[in-house]
Amino acid sequence: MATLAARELADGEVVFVGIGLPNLAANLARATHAPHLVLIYESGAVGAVPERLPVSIGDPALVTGSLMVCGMADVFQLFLQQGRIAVGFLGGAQIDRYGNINTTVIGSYTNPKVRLPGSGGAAEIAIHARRTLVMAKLDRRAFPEHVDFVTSPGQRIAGRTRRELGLSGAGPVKVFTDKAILETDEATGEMVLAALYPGVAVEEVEAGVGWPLARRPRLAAVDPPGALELRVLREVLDPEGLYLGAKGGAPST
Amino acid sequence: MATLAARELADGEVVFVGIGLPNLAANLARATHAPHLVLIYESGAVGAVPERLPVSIGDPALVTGSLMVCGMADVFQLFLQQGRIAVGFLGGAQIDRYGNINTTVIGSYTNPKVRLPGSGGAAEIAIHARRTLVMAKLDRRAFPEHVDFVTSPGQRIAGRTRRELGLSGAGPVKVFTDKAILETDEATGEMVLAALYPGVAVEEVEAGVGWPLARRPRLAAVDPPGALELRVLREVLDPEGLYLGAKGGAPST
Amino acid sequence: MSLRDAVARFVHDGDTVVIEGFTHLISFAAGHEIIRQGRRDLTLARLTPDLIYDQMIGAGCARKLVFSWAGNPGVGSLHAFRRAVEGRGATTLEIEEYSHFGMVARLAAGAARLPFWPLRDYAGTDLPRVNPRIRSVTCPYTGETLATVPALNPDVTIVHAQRADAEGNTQIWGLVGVQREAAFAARRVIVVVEELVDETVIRSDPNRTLIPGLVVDAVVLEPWGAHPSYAQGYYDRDNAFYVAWEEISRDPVKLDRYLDDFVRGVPDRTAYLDKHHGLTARLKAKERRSAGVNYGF
Amino acid sequence: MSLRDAVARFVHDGDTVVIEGFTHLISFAAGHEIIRQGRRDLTLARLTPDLIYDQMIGAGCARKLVFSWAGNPGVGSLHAFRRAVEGRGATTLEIEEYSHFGMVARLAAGAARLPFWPLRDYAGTDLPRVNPRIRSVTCPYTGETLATVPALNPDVTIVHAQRADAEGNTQIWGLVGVQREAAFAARRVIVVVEELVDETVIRSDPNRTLIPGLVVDAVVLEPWGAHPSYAQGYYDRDNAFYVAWEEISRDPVKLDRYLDDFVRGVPDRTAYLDKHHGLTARLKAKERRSAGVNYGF
Repeated sequence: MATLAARELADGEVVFVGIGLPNLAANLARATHAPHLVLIYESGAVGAVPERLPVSIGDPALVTGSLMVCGMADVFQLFLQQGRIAVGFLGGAQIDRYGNINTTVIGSYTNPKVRLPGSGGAAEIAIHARRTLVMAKLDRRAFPEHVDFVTSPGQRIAGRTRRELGLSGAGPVKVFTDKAILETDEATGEMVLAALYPGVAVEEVEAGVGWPLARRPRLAAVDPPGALELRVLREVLDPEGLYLGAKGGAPST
Repeated sequence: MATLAARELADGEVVFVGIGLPNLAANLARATHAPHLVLIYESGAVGAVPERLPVSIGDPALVTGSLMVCGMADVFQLFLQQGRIAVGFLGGAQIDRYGNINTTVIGSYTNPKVRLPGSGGAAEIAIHARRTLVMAKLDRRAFPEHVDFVTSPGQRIAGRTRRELGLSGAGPVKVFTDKAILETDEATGEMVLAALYPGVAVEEVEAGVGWPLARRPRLAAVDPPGALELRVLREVLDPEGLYLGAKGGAPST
Repeated sequence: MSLRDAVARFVHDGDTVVIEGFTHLISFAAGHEIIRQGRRDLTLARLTPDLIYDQMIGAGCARKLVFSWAGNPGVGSLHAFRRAVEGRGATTLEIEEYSHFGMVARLAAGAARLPFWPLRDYAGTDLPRVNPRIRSVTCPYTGETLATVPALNPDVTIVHAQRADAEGNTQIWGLVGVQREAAFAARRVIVVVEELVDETVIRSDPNRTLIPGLVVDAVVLEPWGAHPSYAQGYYDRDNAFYVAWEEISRDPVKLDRYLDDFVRGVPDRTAYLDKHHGLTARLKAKERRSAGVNYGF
Repeated sequence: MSLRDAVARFVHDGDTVVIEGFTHLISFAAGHEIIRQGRRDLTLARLTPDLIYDQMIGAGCARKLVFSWAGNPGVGSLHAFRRAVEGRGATTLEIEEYSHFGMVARLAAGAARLPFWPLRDYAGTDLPRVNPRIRSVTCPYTGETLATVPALNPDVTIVHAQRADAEGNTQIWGLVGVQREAAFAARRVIVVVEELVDETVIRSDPNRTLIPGLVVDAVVLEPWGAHPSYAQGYYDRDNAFYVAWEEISRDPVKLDRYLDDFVRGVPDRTAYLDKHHGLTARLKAKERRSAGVNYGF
């Protein structure tokens, strides 16, 4: 997942990074094909070059040697709201048919089955980042037809398009799971099957989502992680295996 | 004028200072009875201790050794609008019967006789400073019944009170001229004669304003500058006599 | 002033309290003192409640929580918070929820004495449905609709910082979060510092001053006062404790025992630190000193 | 990039141009290059037009001026500006006038991509009467009326700074004015610096970075490029020239001769400086270096 997400990042892009797998993906891209990637963390560190794997988005390693540290009012107003962020990463306990993401509550808000952390900066990322990439483990409970609570808006919200709602970014356009890649279909706003990982059957993916999963006319091929990518991940970025093999790794936002 | 204005400042107060006489007055107070006066300049220097007489409110001497330097958005939002400024100083080309101040234009706005600099931060000082002190040379043209343009609101604006207009500070409450001190009468909002300098006749003052000048039942006595005050002014603050004897000395705001 | 005196004097039952610091510079020392003094019915506001508010909730100090992300960063849940909100706990907790941007904007409005702050946010989310304080305003120029949040003006804000002088002129570097906004928005401000420095140190680098003394009511010296949070240039975050909190907070009995052992059971911060053997050796910051700049003219 | 190339590429006839810097760090070098390249119909926006815009107005570059205080600080008038506004000049000048707070708020809104900014201002003043762009909004919480100003988004902002790296990561100390807001609000940004430094210098003190390279289009090295304005830690303000400007600007012929001698008549900044004998000796800053802080963990 980290490898595929990393490949999505073009050199020089400004990426809003959360901890966990998104941080791995962004730093992997920086260490391989995208040395000029600018990493921004919602804590206010811009152009961070963490010497160690940050445990939180407020890790001191994100500050030491960064290009700029600014207040959070600047992060949200001058960077996100201003439209300076090319790519945002999100995870979530629930992602639905239209890419809406729930990190707030399972069950009802007033009488929750499971109370989740909430939005943090997730709502703003999904609204303002020019495009949002999602990482989550494929699981029928995690991919319902409708999320219990819309924390971060997807492609259709109660039937309305992002344009109708005046949302500036493209929103969640791609979901990297442990079995396949889903993409939003421009016409319907639905999440559709775009690529299968080697050895995965379509049925496994269909079984992992709560709606009749449409698919692209041609499924893209997915190259497994290369030697360099694996070495950087295992030896440089996550030698203790904190996140590799970890499931989902939702960013703290 | 500088001496009397200085005596108005209580130790520990936060004073918004302009250049010219207000700067002299504030620094004189700091050097004599009010060592803990906090001087704030609209340029963003807080707790300034200028080693030389600042020629402008953006003088580098206001930065070196100051307690804090902040952006101008902070100056106007966190200090002035927030109500943290106890005393503001203003000057003006015209000050009228109700303490309204004009630093914008003589004549009509669209077809001016004399185009003045404009508000700068003067409007905000007159609106938000808890009280505003004015310094200007007594002169019939400078003290008309009505100013040509209200740059900074006084006690009555087109008949409306500051309370009716929702202005948070007390506004211009005292005017230090070269002959006398005028104060605003709480009941009428008019500028009235409050104190005469030694050797000045009431008629001289009346001749210097463009309206029938009322006066306080008892005029306050005004002590001339003391030896210490004169020494500090002449030897420490303005050895080259840049401002002493200078007339009016409107702050650049 | 001692932290005990500062809390006794400036933090009252029923107050709206903001102890800010985004991961960095969270004043655990102040939170623990508030627990020790048994404050009740507090409205606790913070972007990320973090372990400190989970402990205060567990200790029964809070009536209400105002927040935008309630988790244990990189670890898991704040279980005292979850028990209260999921109705599994001994006490209930009223919540008022925003996104980070909303909380930042609320403090920015409070700091500027504006009644609201406009932002491009919340369209398409369910937050306004559950929080009626999220409203909207129409732009007088473009006619477009913008979301608004109301100003937040805490009764007291507690800021942990690297250093300040006796008057409270406070300098912070590394992550600054919303510390400045939280201080300017508050009626009362307590600054807790790693180092109390001479005024000349502050005046030698005025651009580093984030909070001026004129808004500060009390300055408290409390080295390591942010532990298990961190202070850039002084000590690292105690990530091991954040991980350990998952298990402690999951069990009300263990949480209570923790509070007895490390909070209620100790008279002050010094005693708390004495119970953490080898803390300094484990977390003391390495040297990465910046060069100075010239302020001359 | 050379200043000539930067201006040729990023400043066009008819643009809205912001050269900011409150007394401190005003890029006279850029203003002079714009005059040399004969730009026309510019909308010039600045809180304080200062001598640089008076010169550009005198040179016929400006169609309109957006401002809040148009004087020669501590000296007197900007006479080219006054002639144009008082109808005594060869050219006319459209004006759009605010107070300082209004101009600051316009740039803050532009930087945050908000269409307006709310402020407690203008009640009781005549400014809204002569400027219909000053409007109001009703608070959705308290019902009170607040003044508003519209966002200002310049086509190009030119910032003078003490130092930046090749990517435009820019550090400023001393008075920062509205430099950051002006840069974030602009479609194009030119940064002119006293020193071009290695990225490692910037990274050694990230809290000093005011403008990130990702918003900067061109970085130009131009030592003494702010003269007669100043650069804290590099050189003092040339107050003598500000005083001299009173007489020069009062007479259109003298102003034109000044432009011929020091602006149009020189190819670049180096030649301009060569014509100011003893400038370095007279204005070079004394040493008042701050100490560094520890960024380690």
